[in-house]
Amino acid sequence: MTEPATTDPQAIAALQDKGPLAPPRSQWLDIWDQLKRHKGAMIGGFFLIFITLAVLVGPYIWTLDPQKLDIRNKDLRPIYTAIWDSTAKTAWGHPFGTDNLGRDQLAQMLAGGRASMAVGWAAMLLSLLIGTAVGVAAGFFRRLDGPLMRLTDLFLSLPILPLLLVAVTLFRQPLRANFGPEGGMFVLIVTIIGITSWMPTARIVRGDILTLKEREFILAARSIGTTSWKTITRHLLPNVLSPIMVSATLGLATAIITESALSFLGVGFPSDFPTWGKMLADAVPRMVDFPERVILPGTAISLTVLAVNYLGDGLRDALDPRMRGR
Amino acid sequence: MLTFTIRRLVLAVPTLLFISFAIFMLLQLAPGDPMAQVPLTVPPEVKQQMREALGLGQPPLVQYWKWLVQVLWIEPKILIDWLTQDSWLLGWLPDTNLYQNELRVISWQTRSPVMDIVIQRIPQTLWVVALAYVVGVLIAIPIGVYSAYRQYSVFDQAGTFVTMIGFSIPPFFTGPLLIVIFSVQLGWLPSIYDTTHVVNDWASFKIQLQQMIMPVMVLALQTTAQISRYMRASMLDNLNMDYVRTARAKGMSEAVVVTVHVLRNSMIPVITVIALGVPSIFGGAIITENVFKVNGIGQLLITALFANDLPMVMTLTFIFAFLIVAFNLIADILYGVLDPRIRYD
Amino acid sequence: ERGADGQVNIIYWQAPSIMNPYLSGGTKDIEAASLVIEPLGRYDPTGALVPYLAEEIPTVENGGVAADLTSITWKIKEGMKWSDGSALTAADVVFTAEYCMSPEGGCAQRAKFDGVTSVEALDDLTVKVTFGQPTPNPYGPFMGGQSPIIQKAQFENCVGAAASSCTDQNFYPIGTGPFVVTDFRPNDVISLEANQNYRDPAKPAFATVNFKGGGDATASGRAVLETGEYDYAWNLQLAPDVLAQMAAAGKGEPIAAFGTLVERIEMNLTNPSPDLPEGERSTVAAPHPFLSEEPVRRALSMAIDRELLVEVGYGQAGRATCNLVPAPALYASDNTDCLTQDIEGAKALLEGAGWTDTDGDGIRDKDGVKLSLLYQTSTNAVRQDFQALIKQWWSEIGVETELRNIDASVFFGGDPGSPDTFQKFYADVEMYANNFDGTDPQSYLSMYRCGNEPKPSSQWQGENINRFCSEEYDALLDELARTGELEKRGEIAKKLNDILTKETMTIVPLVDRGRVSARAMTLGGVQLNTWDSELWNAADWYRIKE
Amino acid sequence: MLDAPIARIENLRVEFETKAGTVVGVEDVSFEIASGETVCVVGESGSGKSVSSLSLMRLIEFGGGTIAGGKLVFDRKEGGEIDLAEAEQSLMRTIRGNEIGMIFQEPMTALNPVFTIGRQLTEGLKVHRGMSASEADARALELLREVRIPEPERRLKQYPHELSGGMRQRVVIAMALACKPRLLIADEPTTALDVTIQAEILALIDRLKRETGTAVMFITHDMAVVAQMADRVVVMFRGNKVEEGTVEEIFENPKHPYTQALLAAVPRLGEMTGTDYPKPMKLVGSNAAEPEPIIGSDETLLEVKGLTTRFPVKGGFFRQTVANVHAVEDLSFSIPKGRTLSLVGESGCGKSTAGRSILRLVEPMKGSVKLDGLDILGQSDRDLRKARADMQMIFQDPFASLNPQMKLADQVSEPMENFGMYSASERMDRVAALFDRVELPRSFMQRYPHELSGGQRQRIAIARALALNPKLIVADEAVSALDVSVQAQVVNLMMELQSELNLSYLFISHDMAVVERVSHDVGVMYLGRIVEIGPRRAVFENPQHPYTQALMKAVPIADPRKRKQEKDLNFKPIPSPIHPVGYEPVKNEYKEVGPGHRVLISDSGY
Ligand SMILES: Nc1ncnc2c1ncn2[C@@H]1O[C@H](COP(=O)(O)OP(=O)(O)OP(=O)(O)O)[C@@H](O)[C@H]1O
Ligand SMILES: Nc1ncnc2c1ncn2[C@@H]1O[C@H](COP(=O)(O)OP(=O)(O)OP(=O)(O)O)[C@@H](O)[C@H]1O
Ligand SMILES: [Mg+2]
Ligand SMILES: [Mg+2]
Ligand code: NI
Repeated sequence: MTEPATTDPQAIAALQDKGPLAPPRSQWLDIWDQLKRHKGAMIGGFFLIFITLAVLVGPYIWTLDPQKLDIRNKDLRPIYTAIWDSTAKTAWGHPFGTDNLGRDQLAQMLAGGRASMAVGWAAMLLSLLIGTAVGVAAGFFRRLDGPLMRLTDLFLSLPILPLLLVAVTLFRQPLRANFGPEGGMFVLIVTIIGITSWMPTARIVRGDILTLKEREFILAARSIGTTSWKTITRHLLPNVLSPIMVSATLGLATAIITESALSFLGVGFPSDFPTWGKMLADAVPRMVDFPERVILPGTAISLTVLAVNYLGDGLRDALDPRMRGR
Repeated sequence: MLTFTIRRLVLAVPTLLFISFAIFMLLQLAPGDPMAQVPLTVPPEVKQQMREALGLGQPPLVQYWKWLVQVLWIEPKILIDWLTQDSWLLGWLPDTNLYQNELRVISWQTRSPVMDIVIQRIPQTLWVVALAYVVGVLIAIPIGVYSAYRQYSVFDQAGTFVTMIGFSIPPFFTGPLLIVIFSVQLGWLPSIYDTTHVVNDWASFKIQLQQMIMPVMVLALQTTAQISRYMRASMLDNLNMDYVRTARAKGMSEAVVVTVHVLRNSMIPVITVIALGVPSIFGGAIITENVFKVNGIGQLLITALFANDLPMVMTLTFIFAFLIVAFNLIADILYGVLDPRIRYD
Repeated sequence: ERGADGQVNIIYWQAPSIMNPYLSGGTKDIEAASLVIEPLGRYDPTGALVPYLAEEIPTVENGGVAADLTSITWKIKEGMKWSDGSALTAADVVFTAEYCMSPEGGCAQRAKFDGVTSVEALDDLTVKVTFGQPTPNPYGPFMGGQSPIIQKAQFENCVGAAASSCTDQNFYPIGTGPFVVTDFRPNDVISLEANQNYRDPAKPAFATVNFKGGGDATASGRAVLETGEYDYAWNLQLAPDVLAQMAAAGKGEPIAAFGTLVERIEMNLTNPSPDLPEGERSTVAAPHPFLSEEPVRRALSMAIDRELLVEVGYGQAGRATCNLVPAPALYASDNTDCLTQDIEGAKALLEGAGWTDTDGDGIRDKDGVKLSLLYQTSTNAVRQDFQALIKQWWSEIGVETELRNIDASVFFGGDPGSPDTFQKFYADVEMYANNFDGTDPQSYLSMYRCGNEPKPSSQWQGENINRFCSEEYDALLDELARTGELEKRGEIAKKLNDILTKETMTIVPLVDRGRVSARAMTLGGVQLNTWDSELWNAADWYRIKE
Repeated sequence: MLDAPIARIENLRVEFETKAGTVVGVEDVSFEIASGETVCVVGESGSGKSVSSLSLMRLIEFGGGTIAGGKLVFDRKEGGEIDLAEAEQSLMRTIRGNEIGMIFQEPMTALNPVFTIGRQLTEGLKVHRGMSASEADARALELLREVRIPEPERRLKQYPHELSGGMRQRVVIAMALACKPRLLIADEPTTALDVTIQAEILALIDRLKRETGTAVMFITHDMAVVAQMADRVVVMFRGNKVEEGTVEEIFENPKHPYTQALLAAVPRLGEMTGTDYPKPMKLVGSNAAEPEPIIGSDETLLEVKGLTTRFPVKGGFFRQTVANVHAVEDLSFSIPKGRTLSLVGESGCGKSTAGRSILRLVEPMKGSVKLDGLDILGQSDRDLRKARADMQMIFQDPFASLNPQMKLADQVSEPMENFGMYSASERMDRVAALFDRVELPRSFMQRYPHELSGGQRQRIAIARALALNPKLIVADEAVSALDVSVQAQVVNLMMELQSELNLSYLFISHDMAVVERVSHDVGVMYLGRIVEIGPRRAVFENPQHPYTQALMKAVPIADPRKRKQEKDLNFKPIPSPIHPVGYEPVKNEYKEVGPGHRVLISDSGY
């Protein structure tokens, strides 16, 4: 054993831990900083905000009633068609043109967006909620695992159409009484889409919970007397956020598309209640003569889905403290 | 592994019974009536008679029991008879005559055994929907692999963009769009699928290809989008593993490192995703089948639904549930086979 | 020459599921079957009766129909052969009646045989149908696509409860028609070939038929009009602009013809309010709070611009009408009052009836009752467009409308458990189309008889959808049943029609809907027929050579 | 220096592009390696050891790094010297695995889990040597024999997960040696292994070097290993080489203050010989007074009797229990207040299970655990939660035992929150006090675990354990994953806390030197049983059980003049602890050989 002769201050420094030097900052600021660096997420986010604002505020600015028929001005083309086709029927009063009954397309886009976004978000949130709850319960409580997974199989095999018809018969009247005709249908559709699309989320979450449960910090949590409920909310859920985010981004897209498929099959919202999916479905037979009628709602759906996807990517990175600051 | 498999198989029986019962009750609750297609000019008494002729008057539990016996007892007997009599596979076995003209599951719409129609639909479904799935997977895997290997490259970004667009555009739009372009404008491809077409030589195969290409592409677009996302994520996980470094340290070329070492590991979770997607082949292509008139199982289900053909809907949903349970099991077994670390017992 | 023109491709966007019209009421099935099995006589495109398997159409004049209208005697043409080569005899005809009249069989065309007491073969080629009471229109059995003759030898073991297990017979019936089924794929495709024993050796011109089903009207229209893959597409219920755009491609042309199908709005004379107890809701026990007032109904009708509806929804395939019975000419009323829209008149009418907008919300009210309607119909693009237009017009006269569309299989399903059937009528007004078989409207008009309304005690079955009840109307109906003379019958029928429409506005007819189908430019011989199967003369179809 | 150098690193600089900007992994490093020589590279975690070695293989590019400067001169067998820093990847591919072999740190993950050992071994042979499948198989077998794997034929067909950690590491070594490389880079090849296996692996590498004359670059942060292996030593510190010299020079006369501090922090087996009580280490540069020995008291805190824990192995059709893993068998010991009992033993002998059973984090099968008179095993679930406030646990892996998504302050205050102690603001005050207590700046309170170094993280874990004022802390390998210097600080901290708060520790470790430092009493475990237990001094200075003796022999000593010889090592593989359901093991019987020093005389399985 050799005792060092001198006590050099540098030696102490050498043994001192080098901690991060940056001053601490609030969590949300951190997340925001990280998010700012993700270009896709920023573009996606801004687009999402834009479209949300547009559908929320737009109808107050563009006050034309989307359901108002103006049969004399039917089949107007969007004004931009005038650029290459001077003979096209256009009107400044209807910048996006009108449909075959003379409904203003811009107003329809705005109103339709409202419905589509609302259905998308609500159904996605509902399915996330169910999926996460089932997944966590199945993964965390061993005894519930078998029954819950069989339940998942059951829901996977449930056909959505009869389910919708059953729900319509059983619940339309009370829902209509409580939420009005459109609101009632909204609740119904959201519920049906929600309860028929939570299964993949549940599966993924369950798998992740099963592996997380083996991690030492869960054991540590138990040793410091954390209750099961707290363990789930504090330790497990934040750590399965990233697969939940992926499910969420896909879920929003699926919900919007499922709603449009329901409209296409003729079981959905009242016919005069526009949604992007319905506009797209209605316009398909006329897509050669009036391509804008499919392009407008089609692009709106696609861009929203893309935006959510990119935003989800960015958020996933930003919410994970390990990725942050890298 | 074997005990695991057998155990799961045995457990699957009550699961399936429960699922079938739940679906049956659901369909019972659903409104609608097989007489909806009958014109309004037919008086109600006649409709009532027709309903009774279909056995609709019986209490639901009796109907369920009858259906259960038919599906689980009578239909298998027919299958065994067919296997031992006509099939080339087991035709050498002594002929069995288990089926004694008991009542089979009869479709209300067509008054013919449901199973016969289902079997009739299988070729279309396999040609188009299953092939689309295969094509989708085959496209998705290289895309996923390459986008992960070159993460954040132009290819990766473009791949994400295109697959997400593909994912977000509903098939009831892409289908007619393709038809307008390729059938109407260009006239290259038929817009209506001919299910009676028989492939027996090169020329007929070409025709088959022509009529398949559009529905297959529309369907594959959806599959590709999802599978390639999974593939990419899984590849990314594995590319950072230590064993990849080991492989490189051994002097393996990049191609070997990626396609042998990483791919095999990344495929494990993706294979189960793929396996779990297979059941949807049989029910998930309703709109595309309708647009191109492929008339596979999906179309069968939707027409049966709209015609309130309960036995048909019930049987198809049951087959669907059966497939889901079966492929769940297959996915688990595949997992065990592909990943030597996992052994069920 | 038989079989010289190769294959004809027909597309029906609703796929046939069976080839036996006695087991399915669906038009698609009846029409597909009409290629194979034939009745004794058919209706031609003008609604006139033409003999097919029969020597001639029996009438009172030629002695075929008994003077007291209680029996009809058919004579089968000599030498008629089934496609298997055996001869068609009176026994087959008698068997056909037996088959359909057997109660357990669930025969979909049972109504055709209503009132028939016996069907007997007088000799090998003569059949006599006897009715229980004088029947002015004895052409129910064995006339038209719904009631073709099936072969006794083939169906002998399929009578009654056994009917549904006879899959082979139901898919591959032996017939006398121009074609024979070679491959039947339910809900998908039917392959047929020329019947070698068809009575006219030169027909059919086509050797094979490819009868495809499934998809939607747009796609089948496209297949004939735009891509030319198919020769004939059935029932193209498409918006006129879409159809016109397709036709512009020049590969084929749409063809239209009119029958008795009328798109109408039915007014609910009873109260459908959900606040009423089940059992009283939408029954005669509870009259409608405002639709029971004639001026309201009339105002609603006046606000509608039927010409515009036609323009938007049907084009050439529709005609604005004010009549429930639009054809044949003998029975069609000349009522055209409703054809011009009169918003102001409607307003004035409401005003006069005391319906004013007291609270300034744009909706008229009286004694606390608002003119607020629930308007339901089945899911269908054109109907939804109509709903939107009509809602707009009604809002202009101060009537608020909530729209609802219900899946057709539920709406027309007749399930007494469902609140959404058209019979239950849990709405204020509903829109659908209906027609009558053949050319005689008697049973059609009888639907609106007092007591024939759907009600809980009848399991919500019944055809008097509006819950209309008028002694005068019922008395006229009885008179019609007694009258055999055509002129007189026409007069009574017109009067009945006017009571329902012009006078009480219980039924608000909108459009006399024609049938639009499409044929390829190269397909000749097509004569669109709305009184019978569209394929009624498929034996005469041929390929037009360039 | 024996020969001309095989590899020469000159002024190497490696940079990483990260989102936060450029990170310098290695700043300026130069040294050389001659054939037949072992050069040990030491330094704390993150000092750039791995980065240097990966640069030499040009694998650094795949991890996102770039060689920003310097030369990597390699002397090829034929063809003379080349600068690897400039070489094409295609050329590198012929060098990697062929002329330079590399052994990686983690035997658990360095092998591809889905391919057989045979396939992974032969792969390189086929590429570099152009061997046919059968030739390659033969060579692979030969290699496995060389690294002394039992039953080599069977191993070829097995998958990595079917081998133990030690065997896996041998496979990795065999892979690195497959093409007879002239330079072998071993990056912490033994860090994750048990002492016994470590000793064998070290002996193996040493023998191979002597027999084949391969140059070895050996990376480690364990000074005892350095003393055992090195010819020359390179000390690295934050991306720079700070000192280089022969092993004797470095150990006996360190020049650079960092090296001095490092050596001072290394606990050495035998340091405590002759003392009865543990004493904190004297660290370089700390101005604290001469450490005082920790006496503790004689009052019993924890009393464990006949503790037995078995894990059921389910199987068969009905998933019934077909066998049991006998993880802990009939354990009895007691810990007085303010004292430390250490459990030592090889991996899998049941140390962790014992610790967890006491806290009832796993349910023991039988036995009794009394903490301050309270029967822990008899408590209902609710009371148990309360009882846990008195006993806390610190886990081995500071990464894994903290929730990556929670702020540190929240993690430390969580136990108090769970028990509803204090108001929110009081809690924060207490957290701050705890941060002071474990010598972490308060500014860390708002950070996340990943922002801290391993040592800091372990301090957080300690702070969390202290939050409830426990009487007993079970420290399961609490310092095993830490750098020596950090380890010394954490150990000292724990001991200070003990003397101040009169804590008792159950200290679980396989590091004999650390155990010697901290314990009052030591229990040696083998296959679920305590084979020898007694006061530390008695057990270390006078081991009685043959297993204890063998274990002591295997421990490397941080002194180059006390190297172990391979022939000293004699280890049998541990038999399986799995027994069929009806199996009843023999009861443990002990012989008292000194005051409180008992040795197992019934069958232990060794
Ligand atoms: N892929 C990378 N990206 C960014 N920085 C890296 C990367 N790899 C290493 N570094 C940085 O380079 C420095 C040296 O790391 P290196 O892995 O060589 O340390 P080490 O001495 O091997 O430590 P240990 O003993 O923990 O293995 C560290 O500061 C590390 O943060
Ligand atoms: N949850 C469990 N289920 C089944 N067997 C287990 C479980 N936990 C531990 N074992 C087994 O019990 C035995 C003792 O394990 P334990 O983790 O206590 O060993 P250890 O001495 O802590 O080893 P190490 O030094 O590697 O941490 C091992 O054979 C292990 O495989
Ligand atoms: Mg390292
Ligand atoms: Mg352990
Ligand atoms: Ni010393």
